[in-house]
Amino acid sequence: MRSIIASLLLGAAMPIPAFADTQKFPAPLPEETLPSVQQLPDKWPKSWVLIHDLNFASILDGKLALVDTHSVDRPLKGLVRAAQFANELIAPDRGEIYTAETFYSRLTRGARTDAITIWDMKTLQPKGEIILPDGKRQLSVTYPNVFQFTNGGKWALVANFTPAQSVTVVDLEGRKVLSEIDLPGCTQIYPSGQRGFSSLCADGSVFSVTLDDRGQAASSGSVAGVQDIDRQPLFGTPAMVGRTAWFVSYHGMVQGIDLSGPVARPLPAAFSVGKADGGTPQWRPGGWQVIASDAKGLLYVLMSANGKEGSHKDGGTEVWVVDPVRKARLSRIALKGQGLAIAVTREDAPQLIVARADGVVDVHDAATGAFVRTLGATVAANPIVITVP
Amino acid sequence: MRSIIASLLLGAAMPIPAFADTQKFPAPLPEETLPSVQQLPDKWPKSWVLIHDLNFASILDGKLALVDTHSVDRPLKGLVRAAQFANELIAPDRGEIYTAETFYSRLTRGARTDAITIWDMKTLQPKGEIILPDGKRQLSVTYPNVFQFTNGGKWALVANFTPAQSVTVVDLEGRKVLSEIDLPGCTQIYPSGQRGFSSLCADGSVFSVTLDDRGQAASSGSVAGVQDIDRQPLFGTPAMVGRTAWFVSYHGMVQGIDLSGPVARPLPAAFSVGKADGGTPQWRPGGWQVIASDAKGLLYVLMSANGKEGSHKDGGTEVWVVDPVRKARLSRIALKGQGLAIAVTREDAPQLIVARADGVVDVHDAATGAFVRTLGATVAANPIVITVP
Amino acid sequence: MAGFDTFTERMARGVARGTSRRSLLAWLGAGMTGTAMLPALPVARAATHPDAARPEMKSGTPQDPGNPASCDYWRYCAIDGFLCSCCGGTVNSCPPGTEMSPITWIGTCTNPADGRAYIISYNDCCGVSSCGQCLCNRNEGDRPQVRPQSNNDYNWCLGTESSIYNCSVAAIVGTALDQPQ
Amino acid sequence: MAGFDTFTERMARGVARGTSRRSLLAWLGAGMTGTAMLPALPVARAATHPDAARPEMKSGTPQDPGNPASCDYWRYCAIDGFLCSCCGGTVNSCPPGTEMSPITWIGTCTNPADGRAYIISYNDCCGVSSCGQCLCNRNEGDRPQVRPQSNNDYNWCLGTESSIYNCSVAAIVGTALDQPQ
Repeated sequence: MRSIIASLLLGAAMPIPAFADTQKFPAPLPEETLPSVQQLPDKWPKSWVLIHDLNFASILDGKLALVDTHSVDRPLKGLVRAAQFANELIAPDRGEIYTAETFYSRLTRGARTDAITIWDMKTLQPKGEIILPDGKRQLSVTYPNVFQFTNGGKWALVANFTPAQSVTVVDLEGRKVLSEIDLPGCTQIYPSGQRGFSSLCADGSVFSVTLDDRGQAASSGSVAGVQDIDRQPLFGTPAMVGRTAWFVSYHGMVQGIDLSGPVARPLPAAFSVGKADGGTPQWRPGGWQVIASDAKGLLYVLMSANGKEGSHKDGGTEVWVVDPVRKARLSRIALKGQGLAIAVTREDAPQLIVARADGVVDVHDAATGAFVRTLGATVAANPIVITVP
Repeated sequence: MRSIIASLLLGAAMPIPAFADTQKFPAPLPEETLPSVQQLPDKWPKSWVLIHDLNFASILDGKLALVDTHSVDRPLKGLVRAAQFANELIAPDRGEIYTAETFYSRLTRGARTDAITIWDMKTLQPKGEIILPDGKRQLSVTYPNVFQFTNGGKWALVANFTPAQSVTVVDLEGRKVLSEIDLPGCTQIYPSGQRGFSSLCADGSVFSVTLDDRGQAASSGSVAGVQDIDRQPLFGTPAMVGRTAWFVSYHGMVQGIDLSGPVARPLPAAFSVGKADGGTPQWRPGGWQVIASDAKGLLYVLMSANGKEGSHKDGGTEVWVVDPVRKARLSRIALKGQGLAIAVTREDAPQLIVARADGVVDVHDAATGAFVRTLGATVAANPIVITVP
Repeated sequence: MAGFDTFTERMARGVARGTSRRSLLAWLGAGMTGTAMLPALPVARAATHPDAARPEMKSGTPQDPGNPASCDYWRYCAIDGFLCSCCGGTVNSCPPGTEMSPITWIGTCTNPADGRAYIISYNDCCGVSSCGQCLCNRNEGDRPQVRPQSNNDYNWCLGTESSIYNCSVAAIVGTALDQPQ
Repeated sequence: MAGFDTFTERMARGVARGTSRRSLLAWLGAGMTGTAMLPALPVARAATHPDAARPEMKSGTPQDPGNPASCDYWRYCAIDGFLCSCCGGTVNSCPPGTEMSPITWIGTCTNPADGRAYIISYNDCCGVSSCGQCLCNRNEGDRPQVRPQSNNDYNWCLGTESSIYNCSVAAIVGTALDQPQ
């Protein structure tokens, strides 16, 4: 290769600086092998997370950033396409990432194609896709619960919004669409039972469907009065502890819903994340992904001291740790900036990951709340959802 | 409409502030008509320019910003898609903008389509497209001279680079591709003669082709020694004065090439834009679109005081005005920041438009050099080429 | 989906009951705070170009005070996106080259000049990529996606030729009839 | 294009003559300045996130000094794009999910540790959208597009499955044989 290159020698050769020490380094640096593409480990370490970059400035070009939260100098391990209000799922057992995306034949116009793309976790290369019919996939600022697994991870559920609401049932193993379930008045997908899902509805109820082996609706059930959308609305994204979804309201009330059975079962006795002084006017949950769980079942809630009507997406400067069994707040964690999304890793020493409004990602010790490191604003333009595989 | 809306009354009604004056305004503000899309004038004012936003952070989502350089509060009049290292042309007589673009069926992967999109100057809506065969369109940081008119504007020429070099001849009126001309060793397109083009070649020559009425090569000619690419390379983008292309070198030598005939004719006696004190080490042209002309035939050259090998794209802080007939510098214009691209409008009182490295667009009086106004960083993330229609 | 019709119909009826006019109006009285305090807007701050200081844009009438290029403008109390006023459109019209969504979300904002609560329609403009200017997110009256017409997180480019989002307008479509005093 | 063959062949021969080894080596001696001064990098500054301060990344060997996440690193004397070191790759390998371009542009950069001029291959990584991190543009030895192999403005994602640009590496592929003393 060298001789070929030498004949193309067109760059700027610099005079040798006075301080250069050819004696000290008698041999030149070796030639490097090309082409070369970085390899990922067979199994992602437990410190790695996926951070969704909505990329406001070009929403059609959203991305997932694979982030090593232990690394201050090389936190970004690679990017996965997440086009046009995409959503993502990870199946570590199959070594696959799934993105639900929307494309146009001419970038912004022309024929629309909705598809689930299947990516290899080790190479981040696409392995296949499943076309979603009729261009009706729900497009919104990234909510995890519009694309979810069911049936033990063998199927995926995709929310549709035209604004008519429905759910498309997809067989991931068979790589085909099975069915579409109408869902008038109900929103988002919370997998429930062995093969089914629940949704929250505009009348404040929770509605559950079970699916047969062809993906058709087999039975359903509804429980009224799960939330008061006017006075005590629940953030749509819960934290999962086992099969219990823990939702938090705009005012800091925590409501559990047991999703283990065929019909979602609201747990009795919602409780508050607690009060605190110094609010202007009061402390409330605030941000985008405001509640997270750890492996022990504790909940972490992102809190803003500027809580008021309309503050619920403004981000928070503290994380409050709550035990949903004891219904008590255990501690308050002060952040280094205004957090928008939080998650807790499943490491032996779990970390609290905070994606901030200014694009910075910070890492705290989840057990003590101590600030451990910052990754800087180095992985995403608009980090908005953190997925712990 | 009102009664329907009222039944959906879901927003937050605010208590009336103490200072509100219902007496002063006995009638509420009227209902506004929807849907509504802003209209453009039948003919763009001469103060309007197109600014190409390469959009580094999502190159596949490049844009053209239509900018009213007279307006400090509403400079951005609209955006036109310019996908993936696109190029643009404007035909005011036909009321059309042309973008040469590249698309993938899955945003970043899948089937590649290259096409010229035809946009209406009044509505900024697409009117049609011409598919370019074989996915070979040259992709590079925006150079105007890889997409040019010929044959009186009835045809367009598209540079290809695979890295084999060729030019695709397109009939814009007939909306079809006519031919492909091989162009080994030669780069960019400078329309020459009535129906043909010239290119600059790797041996320092200029090569010219005339086309027959089917777009096939009819004749050609070559002139050697137009530039010394090693020691005195010419920026690839010239300023046009009539059919003369004025090129400037990395070191500030100005070379004219007469493109009026079938074979490009280099003009004798290149001359310097001049010297100046205060260079570290010396004043040189610097930026991306570094040379512009006005209607009187004067040239404007963007100059950097930090000129040295490798500085040629770093931008400049002055514009030097040069008369290519007298081969003399007339004046120096101090800029408010580091300019990357310059252009001069064809208004009665022409304006010098400066797109800066920090995204700000400034406006100077071209005749006096006086700073007139800034448009702020309000039209493009990475303004890199300015087109005066 | 034949066997599913019965309970989806039942479901739809239930939802219709739940979102009755009465419950909505009741909610309107529920202790909202004023617009005097500026929203924190972290997302907007993060994404807006640091040099994007703009000269003031005027609405042109004293009864409609403020700067339609500023996130603080009174009509934007529940907006989420790029302000069309900065994108080639106006406060109530889309930029050339885009198409206005016929379906939208609704907010109620108080005009500080006349003290009236106006119903604001936040229509999205569609078919051109993100405008990229004047990103603004305010959420007074915004509710979770479970109540779509009060949620600004949906991409409301629905019923348009393209679902690609460009910017959002804030048009007056009425006054709130039963506004609290 | 039959009738055109003759003069394109002639043309190609002429070009081959013009870019002979002799002329290239002669050019190498033509008064280049040193690397000590930092490039101004306006484009890079404009596009990089303001909060993107990064901890130092080390190459790991004293003979290869500097920070591969910094635009000042010696190998980057003629690079244009996002540094793969910041994108999941390294100074000479592409991030996972991308494909390295087999065709590329070439620069010659002087290693400040051993004083040698190295030939650097700036391969692009392709198939994933703009990395968006560590945008860097330096142009020592960069020549206009008329000399493609010395021009960093081309998208060198050629001969790859996708032409979408992600980031650029700077790999050592040899030393300059006839370097000036």
